[in-house]
Amino acid sequence: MSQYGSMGYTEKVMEHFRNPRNVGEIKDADAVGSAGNPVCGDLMTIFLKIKDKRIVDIKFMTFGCGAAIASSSMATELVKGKTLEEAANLSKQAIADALDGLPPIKMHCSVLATEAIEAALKDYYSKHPSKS
Amino acid sequence: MSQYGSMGYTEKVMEHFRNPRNVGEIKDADAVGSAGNPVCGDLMTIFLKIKDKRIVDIKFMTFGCGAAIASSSMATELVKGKTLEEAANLSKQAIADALDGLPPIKMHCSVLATEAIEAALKDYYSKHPSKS
Amino acid sequence: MDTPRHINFDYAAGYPVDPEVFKAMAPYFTERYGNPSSLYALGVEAREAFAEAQIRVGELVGAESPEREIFFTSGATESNNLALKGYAFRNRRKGNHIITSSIEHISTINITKYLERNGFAVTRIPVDKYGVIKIDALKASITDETILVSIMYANNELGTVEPISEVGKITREKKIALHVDGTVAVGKIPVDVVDDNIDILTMSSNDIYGPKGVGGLYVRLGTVIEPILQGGGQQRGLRSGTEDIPSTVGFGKAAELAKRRMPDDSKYTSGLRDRLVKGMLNEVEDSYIHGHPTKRLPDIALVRVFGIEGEAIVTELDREGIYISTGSACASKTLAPSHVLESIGLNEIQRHGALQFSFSRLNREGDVDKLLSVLPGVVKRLRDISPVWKFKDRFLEMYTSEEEEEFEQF
Amino acid sequence: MDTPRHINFDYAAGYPVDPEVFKAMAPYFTERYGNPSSLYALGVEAREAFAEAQIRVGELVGAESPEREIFFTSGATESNNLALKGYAFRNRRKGNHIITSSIEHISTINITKYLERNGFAVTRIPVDKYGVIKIDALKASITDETILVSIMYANNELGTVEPISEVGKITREKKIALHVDGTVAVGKIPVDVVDDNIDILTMSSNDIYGPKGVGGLYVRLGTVIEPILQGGGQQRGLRSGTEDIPSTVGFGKAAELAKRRMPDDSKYTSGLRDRLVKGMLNEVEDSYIHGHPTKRLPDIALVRVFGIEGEAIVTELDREGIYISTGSACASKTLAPSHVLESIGLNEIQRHGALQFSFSRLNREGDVDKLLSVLPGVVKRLRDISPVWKFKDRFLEMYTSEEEEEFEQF
Ligand SMILES: Cc1ncc(COP(=O)(O)O)c(C=O)c1O
Ligand SMILES: Cc1ncc(COP(=O)(O)O)c(C=O)c1O
Repeated sequence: MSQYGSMGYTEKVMEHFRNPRNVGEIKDADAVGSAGNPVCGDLMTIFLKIKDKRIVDIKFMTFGCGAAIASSSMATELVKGKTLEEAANLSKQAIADALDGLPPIKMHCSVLATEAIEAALKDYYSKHPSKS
Repeated sequence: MSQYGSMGYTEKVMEHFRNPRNVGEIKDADAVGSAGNPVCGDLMTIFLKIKDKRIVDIKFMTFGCGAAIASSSMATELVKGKTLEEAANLSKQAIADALDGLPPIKMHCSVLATEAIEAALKDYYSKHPSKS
Repeated sequence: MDTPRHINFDYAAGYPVDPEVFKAMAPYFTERYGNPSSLYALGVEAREAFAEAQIRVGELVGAESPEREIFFTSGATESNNLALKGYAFRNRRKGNHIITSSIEHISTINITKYLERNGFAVTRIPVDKYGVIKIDALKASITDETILVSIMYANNELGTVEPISEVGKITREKKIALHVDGTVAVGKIPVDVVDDNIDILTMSSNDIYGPKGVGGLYVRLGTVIEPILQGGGQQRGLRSGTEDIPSTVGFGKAAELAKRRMPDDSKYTSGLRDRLVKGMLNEVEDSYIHGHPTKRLPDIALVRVFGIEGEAIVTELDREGIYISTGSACASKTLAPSHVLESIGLNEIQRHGALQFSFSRLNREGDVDKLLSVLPGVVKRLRDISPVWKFKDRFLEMYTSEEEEEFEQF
Repeated sequence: MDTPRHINFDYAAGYPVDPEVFKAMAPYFTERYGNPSSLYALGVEAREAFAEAQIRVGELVGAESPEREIFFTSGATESNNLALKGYAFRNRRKGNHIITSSIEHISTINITKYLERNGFAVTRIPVDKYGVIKIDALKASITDETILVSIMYANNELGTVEPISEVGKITREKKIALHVDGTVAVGKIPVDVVDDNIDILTMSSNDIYGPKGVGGLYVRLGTVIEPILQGGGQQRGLRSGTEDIPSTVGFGKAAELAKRRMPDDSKYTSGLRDRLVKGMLNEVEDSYIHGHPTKRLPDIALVRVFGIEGEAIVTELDREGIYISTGSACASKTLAPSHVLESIGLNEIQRHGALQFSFSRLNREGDVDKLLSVLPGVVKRLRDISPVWKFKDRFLEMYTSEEEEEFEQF
């Protein structure tokens, strides 16, 4: 009937929810960013290792629903190895598309990841003003 | 569940509806009375032969529903052979009771018969003022 | 309490659910009992069943976006309430005038009376002797305040089909919303909301062999109405309350079957109806057929016999296991005579002898023969004791009618 | 589209119809399809079936004149609408003030908001941490204008049973009408409209293994309400629309069964519930049970886990074929968090971890074992990736709660 299975999620969302990539913390991260608000039901924290304006390692932790966790996971995959500029340009639509779609009511979850990346980059540039 | 069968009528009503007693006309009636109004869905006409202040023969014709026809029939049975005074005292409740009851919404049908009898008696007394 | 074998000519009062419909519904009672609001698999199954029913019902009436235009209610009465109150109250700033007809179902009549008590002005346009609304009167009654026209697709007592596509042209041109009560028409004759410019359409499940307790409402995209039940916001906020999936599935299945079977069923029931009407008019003197000769539903006929009262006939036929209905006031709960028969110009004496026949695909040829073998005797017996029949000439002259149409016209 | 085998702890979202109920309904779809308004035998059968259902439903709640006090609607939502709007509008000349609670079902909340938009003043009295309404606040809020108090018999999220008989004493003394939403209580625990001085009672069919799409309303003789649907005047004018006899019969049968089975079912479901709650509190750290320790329904439990979000848990359990529900905003269509959990003092972070369990007679002992074997792992996995759990101390101190009740109190 629709491409969405149980819970209204695609297979891809379920796969990333069940087996999120890049989970955890980077103790000596070059940049850390958070987005969302647990009061609203989601909170994502992202950790970056950066070398030559490129994201060489990335980890995240997310409090939230399946869509929030899967979007977080997918976003880290999409920006891993990318330049900071490329990462800054990641759109919420690109995340949703890479997950084969999100239920309309869950589209806001993909913003969570772009905002967390944005926050991390801001953190990085504030520590390294010369590199921006 | 209730004493009322199909159409909401008792067996007795159905029996009198199916086989009404005293149906017809008395050509040389001593008294004729009508009640009801076909516009309202019922019209009863009653014919009486009267001897010594007693109803010695009675016939009726009725346009109306099952309850109207059965009430008419039962009423004629109840007053046949009775004195004019007894006939005048016949109540709608007595007719309904003799029929083992009428559906509440059909109680007005039993009035039809008492009113027709009343009208016939009036007709009789108006023709024989001395006898009242 | 066993149901005796019976011959039914009063399906309009209630249809049995089609065995295929029942089969489609059954698993949703005991196995697939999910709630469309639930996130997990059982809920997904319910959501899909619901959407499937929307599509089936939408297809029956040509809805372009069934999943957004088809809503389910508890029946035609609620659909009419939602349509009329929902539209009127939501759009009252645009105007306070509503146009309807004098032969609408009692639910529409009582709803529009309610709206009158709540500040709306209602014009009820008259019909001709066939029960067809007077289009000129409708046109003439439109004012700047007119926001809604509500006309039934076909009349449930006469079977007359109304000129909805003409009405739709007018309302579309004047930018007035058009609500149509399609209860007895949808699934019996082709109805297309796009062709006819219908904005809101009431549909009944039971009238197409679906379950009772469920009805439909088509609301064209862009037509805005407000809910009449406050609650959990189901059905996109327009109709709150946990969805009744088994009934909805049944309605959907019934719609699918109706679309497929319409041509054959229509031919079959109209054939039986014509045989019955011809037989009655031939064999019962002073009997008359009403409704429009050609613009009519296949399965409804109103025949009137003079000089006797309808309920007495119903009572007699019941004893023979034959079910019919009557427009006689005596048979109704309120003792009020049919406003439809009054609207086509029948006086009260005439209305008392009105017999309503509604056929279904379950009637057999033999049913008509049986009725025709019984009815003349019943009429004779009741006429023999009827003073109205005895003094027929006097009563008949009280009303000179032109309704003695030739049945051959049909 | 086959239903996979599943373990359901979310029956509150929808119950399967009991096989005996289904068997009782079945003939009314296809054979006994009469309309109670019809005069003939098929109609008599329908009238009797309807009256029988009134009696069965009436008996379940102690109605003294079921045939005059029990009405059937399309469900609890409609019953609540009919009760509240029907009473308020009909009695507005007596006063314009209505008292209700802060933990009513969303339908009651939205109906009372609607009444506020239509000239009524509504007081929503608060509850304590167990979800029990504050009787003193109720007493204090009564004014000369108060015409109606509406309190639910038991809360559908917490399972807490409200002190209705205390409320009934107050309303009776003050001559104020009392409406009670009995949706999740009737048939689960004893409810007696006479003992409790209930004037109007909302009842649900599906919650007692009856069909969906039908609800009940008890209206005490002498309590006058007006209809919310205009129509043909069925059900003594209070609820128009052709009666849905199959569903009504099913509801009647379900009521009969519920009355008989209540003691055993209650013992059974509360046993399972207690096992599940104990297991969870033991095996999942930072988990809490809410609702009143003793004044509670047998079949509902709300357990909350800290640091993770409810929908994620629901999603995980769905994969295992286990169905539960959550009060988390993320799981709702409106993304609005549960007002009930807010009313008992939980902040939004806490509310996000609320898991609702509702049991039925169809649950098996093994269901609880299965859940307990799966849930701790799910919680651990989600906590492992949760920053809220990682920085638990910081988040926990944002809210010091007293809700860590001992489960042994139950
Ligand atoms: C034209 C029309 N509209 C509406 C209705 C109301 O249908 P229900 O009683 O199923 O709600 C009927 C019922 O006979 C009808 O004939
Ligand atoms: C307490 C309460 N009242 C009313 C309702 C509304 O019931 P329905 O959606 O069946 O109309 C519910 C449904 O969950 C409920 O829990």
